[in-house]
Amino acid sequence: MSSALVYALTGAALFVLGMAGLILQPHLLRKILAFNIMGSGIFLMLVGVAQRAGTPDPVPQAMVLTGIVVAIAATALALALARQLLDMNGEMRLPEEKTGKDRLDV
Amino acid sequence: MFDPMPWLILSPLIWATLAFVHGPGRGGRLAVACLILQLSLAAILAQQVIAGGVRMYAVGGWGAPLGIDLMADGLSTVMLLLTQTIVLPLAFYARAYFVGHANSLRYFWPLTGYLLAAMNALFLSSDVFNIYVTLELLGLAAVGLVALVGGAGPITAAMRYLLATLLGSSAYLLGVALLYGVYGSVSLVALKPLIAADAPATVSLAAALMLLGLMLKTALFPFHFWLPPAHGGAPAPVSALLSALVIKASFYLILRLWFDLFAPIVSITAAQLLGALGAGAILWGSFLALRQTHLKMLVAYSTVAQVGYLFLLFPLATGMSAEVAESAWQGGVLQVVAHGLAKAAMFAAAGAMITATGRDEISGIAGVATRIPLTLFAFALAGVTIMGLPPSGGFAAKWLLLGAALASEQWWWIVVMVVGGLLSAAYVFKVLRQAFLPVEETASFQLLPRMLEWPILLLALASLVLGLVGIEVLSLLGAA
Amino acid sequence: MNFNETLPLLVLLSSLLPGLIIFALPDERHGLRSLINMVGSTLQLLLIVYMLRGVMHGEEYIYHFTILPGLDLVFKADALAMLFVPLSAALWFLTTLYAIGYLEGSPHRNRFFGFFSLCVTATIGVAMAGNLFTFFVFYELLTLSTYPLVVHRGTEQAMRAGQVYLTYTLGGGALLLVGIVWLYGLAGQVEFTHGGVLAVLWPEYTSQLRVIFFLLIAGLGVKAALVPLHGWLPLAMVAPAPVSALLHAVAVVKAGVFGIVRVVYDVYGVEFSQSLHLLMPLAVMASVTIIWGSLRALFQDDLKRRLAYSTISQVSYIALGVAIFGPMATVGGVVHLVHQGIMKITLFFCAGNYAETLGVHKISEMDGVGRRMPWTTAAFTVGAFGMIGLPPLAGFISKWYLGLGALEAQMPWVIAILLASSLLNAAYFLPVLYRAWFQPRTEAWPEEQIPMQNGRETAWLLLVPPLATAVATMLVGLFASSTLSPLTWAKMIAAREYLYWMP
Amino acid sequence: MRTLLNVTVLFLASAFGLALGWLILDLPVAAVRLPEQVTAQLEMSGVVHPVTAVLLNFRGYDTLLEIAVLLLALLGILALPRHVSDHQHRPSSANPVLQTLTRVLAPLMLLVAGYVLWAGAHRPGGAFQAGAVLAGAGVLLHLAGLLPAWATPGRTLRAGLAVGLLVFIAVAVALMAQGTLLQYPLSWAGALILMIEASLTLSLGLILAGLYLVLTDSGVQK
Amino acid sequence: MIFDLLLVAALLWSAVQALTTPDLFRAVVLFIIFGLLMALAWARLDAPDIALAEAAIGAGLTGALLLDAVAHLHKKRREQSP
Repeated sequence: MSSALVYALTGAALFVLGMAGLILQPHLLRKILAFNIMGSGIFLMLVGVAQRAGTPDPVPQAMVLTGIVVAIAATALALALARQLLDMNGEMRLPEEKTGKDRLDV
Repeated sequence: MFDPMPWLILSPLIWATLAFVHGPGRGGRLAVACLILQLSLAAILAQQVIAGGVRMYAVGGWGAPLGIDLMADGLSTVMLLLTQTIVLPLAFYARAYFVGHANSLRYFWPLTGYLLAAMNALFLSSDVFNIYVTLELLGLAAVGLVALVGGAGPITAAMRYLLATLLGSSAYLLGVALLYGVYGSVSLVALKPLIAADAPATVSLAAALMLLGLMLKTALFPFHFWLPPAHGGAPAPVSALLSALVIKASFYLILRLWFDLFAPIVSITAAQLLGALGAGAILWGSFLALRQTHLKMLVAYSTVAQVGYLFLLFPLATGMSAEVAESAWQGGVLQVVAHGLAKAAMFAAAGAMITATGRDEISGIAGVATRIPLTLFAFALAGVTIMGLPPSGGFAAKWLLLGAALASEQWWWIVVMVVGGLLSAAYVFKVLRQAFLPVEETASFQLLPRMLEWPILLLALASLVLGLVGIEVLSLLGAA
Repeated sequence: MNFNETLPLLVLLSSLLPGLIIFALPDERHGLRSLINMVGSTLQLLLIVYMLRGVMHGEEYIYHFTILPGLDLVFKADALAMLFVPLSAALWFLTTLYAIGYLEGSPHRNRFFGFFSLCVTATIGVAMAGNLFTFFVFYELLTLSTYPLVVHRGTEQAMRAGQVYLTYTLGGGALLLVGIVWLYGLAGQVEFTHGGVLAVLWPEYTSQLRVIFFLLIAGLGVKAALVPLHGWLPLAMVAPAPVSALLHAVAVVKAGVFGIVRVVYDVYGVEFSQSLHLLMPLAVMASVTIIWGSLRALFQDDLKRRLAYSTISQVSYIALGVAIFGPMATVGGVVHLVHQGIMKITLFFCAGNYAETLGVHKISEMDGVGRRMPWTTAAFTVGAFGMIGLPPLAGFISKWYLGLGALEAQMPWVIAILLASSLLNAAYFLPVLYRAWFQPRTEAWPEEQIPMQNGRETAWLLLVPPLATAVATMLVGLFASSTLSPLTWAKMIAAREYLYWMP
Repeated sequence: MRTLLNVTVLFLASAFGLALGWLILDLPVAAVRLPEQVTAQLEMSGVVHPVTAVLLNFRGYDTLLEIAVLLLALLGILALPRHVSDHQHRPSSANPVLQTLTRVLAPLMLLVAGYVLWAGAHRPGGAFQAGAVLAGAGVLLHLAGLLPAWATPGRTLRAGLAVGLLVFIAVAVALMAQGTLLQYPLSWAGALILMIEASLTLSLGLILAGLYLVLTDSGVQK
Repeated sequence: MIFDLLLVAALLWSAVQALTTPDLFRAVVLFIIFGLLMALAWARLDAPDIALAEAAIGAGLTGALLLDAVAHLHKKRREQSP
């Protein structure tokens, strides 16, 4: 197994972690973190699988560069919305997920 | 020969960016001018496709798989034409609408421009990674538009919408990554001959991921949770754009993938499952629409239900005889077009009624029949399409779908369609009957500008006339 | 496109365009609106007379328009269509006159007359439809355009009636649609043809054809108010009188039963239907409806409700005529299409006159109304006698041929039904007439809105239409054997449907 | 209810992850070999570094749309209904040491950005990285209290935000006059790409810094 | 290879921690660490361009945005609590 494939497997694990976090974590900031981790997982997967033979492939690398920029764009917009919700509702959660499980982080 | 394809993408990009530089609230006039241009471009493209079949355009001159190709076939041209046809009247409508709602105008025009650029680029793209970028452009623009009004409700809706759409595009991107891993290419043209019935299981997984992600973006039951608050809470021109077009973009992509790229590996079981979800959407969405007390929420739930009809296409067209499949395919696409036109008219009309009466509950629109009959008439005409009554476009679509269901002896879809049609009649008339009720003379009522009412009627009439010229749309769709 | 092809379209446009123009008019342009209405309806009558002449001379008026592959809109003026079209056009003309008088001073008249014209357009479309699909298009348009008329008053009762009306008719429409799509799948484009077109599918698809027949009749039976699908009709009489008149005489109910005629004669073919054993159940259903409607009518005190139940009963005569195999019954059924229309509209006009002039809605309030309004009551009497079937009025002709048909088909029980029904007709009409003519008036009228003027009992516009239709009721009976009478026309139709029969 | 959801999602996610991992261990050799094609066409692209060649030439269209995505995100944030603070928001605890440090660092970062941009043509680096460095400088300046947050960008600033995209589009359109969208003539390719990258660097720096500078000042209309 | 495995373990650990640690500030710091580790991983995958971009954008700028959001959150909480 090449080291690229190790990274691809890590990517799969990160994707799963991120997806579970995105769905299950009620706090919006954590959802945003989870989204970024999920994205990183996909990027690792993309490059790792493409380079499984060991040679670098510039095409997926360029795609990942694009993906990183898209991810920060989405993250920034999500944060802006989350901050608005905090200012209006006093909480960074969606109303249906106000379980109040961990009041610590508002 | 002049090629309209790149211009259809560049034009909205340019006017959106210029509108942004120009500042908040600006850009409406430029948008309308460019939209007229885009509509002509789409018409030219349609003529070229009818005359010469599928058109390819190699961006950068490289050609797939190294470069990115644009492709216009019958389906994408129908979608392009539909998009420009809906957006142009909506642009006129929006100009009139935001006169009375100036505080939520802000960057409406640039956001709409990018939204439109994303859709046009999506319809023309034949590269799955490029499509991912257009999906993100589309999603972020749509979320920005939903958030325009501000306030806890719409911002929450926008947030939920953003999370849903990001999850959807992530799943899609993972599918793209797997496809690249298996075949080393992301071009539809290069991938298509490589995918055969004996493709590795990874390809099936990629297909499932991409389709699931897109279903989430299309708000197919049970992934519809994000749609009603987002579409119901946005300003009326935005609701119209989102319900009529944005969800259709991801549905278009599902069609592309299902019938083009993954055709050799899709199974009848999966098709029946999609159909079952569609049936669930029709019944559950209509039921909830019937229970709404707010006008725009009713229309939004109607979208949830109507999306269901689109997915009946899959069990009717997968694994059936060529004739049945073609009829179902044509019916499904006609339903996309008819619902787009009708739902744009319906949301626009709802916005006009709410503007006129100053109330957003259904019970508040009493007396609309006498005060703004033109708008109500447009709403009713659009309702005819939604109910699938003749001679509307919705009826033509239903006719073809029913025919396919009968010919393939899948009677259960017939029951769903008939019951769905009756339920939709129930919720459409729930609004209409209210409009006919007398209202106290004292109720305040705002007169509407003419430019707010006529575009609605135009859209509604288009959805109706579609039923009579359906054959033209089908001939464009079938151009190969 | 030559003139003969455009003619059916022109007929449709002559009522559609006035409707659309009226929608766009401001509500207070009464004069202009009435003018547009009358011009449209006169023009339509002229076009139809021209077409009638043509059809008699063997001209064909067919218009084709393809909207989807294998799906055409077809308008065709064949003999059956040309029985129904003149009836609709003539009664539209009279009803418009009547409605102008009736609605004097009430609000939202634009809306009313706009939808009224749409409703007539739909009826004409139903009449001239050349295939099942076209028929369906206008059948549904009829539903949509009559709904605003039913709920026109905007009262709670009207809204409820509207809801029931929609539930029934849209449900029926859905069944009809499924039946039609199914049939198109089996047989392709089903164009209406004398003698039917489906016999070629025998014997392979026999059971499917039976199910389709059931779907079609169930769908059509809702509008035709066949028991047990009739529940909407008595409620829908909350609509203003001109609407009830048109609804009961030509528009909705007739569209349903006309559809049954088309399905049996021009789609399945009456001989093929008989060989599939489809006619007998239909005959039974029609007979039950005839008796049930008459029985219910007996117990209504509200005059319009009594007339509504009477409609349920009378319309089924047409269905009965269709369901009895044999040319005589066909003549009786088809001719009743016209006769029932003329008679029933007379009765509704008169009921409207009582209500509008004196505020009389109930039969128990009708004592002495004959002295106060002799002309109206005379017209009412002619209509009622016609319904009972007294010779030489219109109703007699229909019942006579139905009876002959029953004998011809060796179904003597039908004679019993006819007799019983006529007795019941008499039982629910004669007391009304007795009260009107012979009971003296002891108290004031409930609400006298139009006082006597120069010996004229009510407004001109309210008086002329019922008198005209009452005279027509007598004329079609008296001159039944003339070449232009509905009876002659019905015989011609029967001759084309039964390939072996000469009148 | 919540627990049930947790368990279900976690179970499904792990099952999916295992399936995914298992499947990618067993992949056939890819039918299309893009790296070879990139190498073969590299000298036609006008740059030497393959990733830059893909990013700005072979798949330059992706990048064009991606810049639009980034600009759109900022636009979406600016379009939110926000209150405009009267006083320009500066961090109050502006540390003099940090300020001095920043005054030295900022020009240096500008220089680094220029180098990274220029280097992109033949080795790792390019507009994105250079833009990120620029943005970093902006954030640092803000943190040092030397740069106010952006309440509402004026027209000049908006023009700066959009210039990268506009130049990119302008080049694309100009190239179309003699053929195809984004088809660089060989002799000009290098220069054109550098021009695009330069304007992109400016815009990317501004946008990325803007994401921070707008957000940090954001609040809701009361 | 051992370095790769260690790096992968660290990546997974920081990701899990960032998602589950109760303290938000800590979570964000862990996320920044995660981003820097990702940059290392990209370098190991012969992708120096991505490594640069990840360090600058993924860890740097995203981190800054998130930290600023957490600061904003704390400020709000202080405003709310008295």
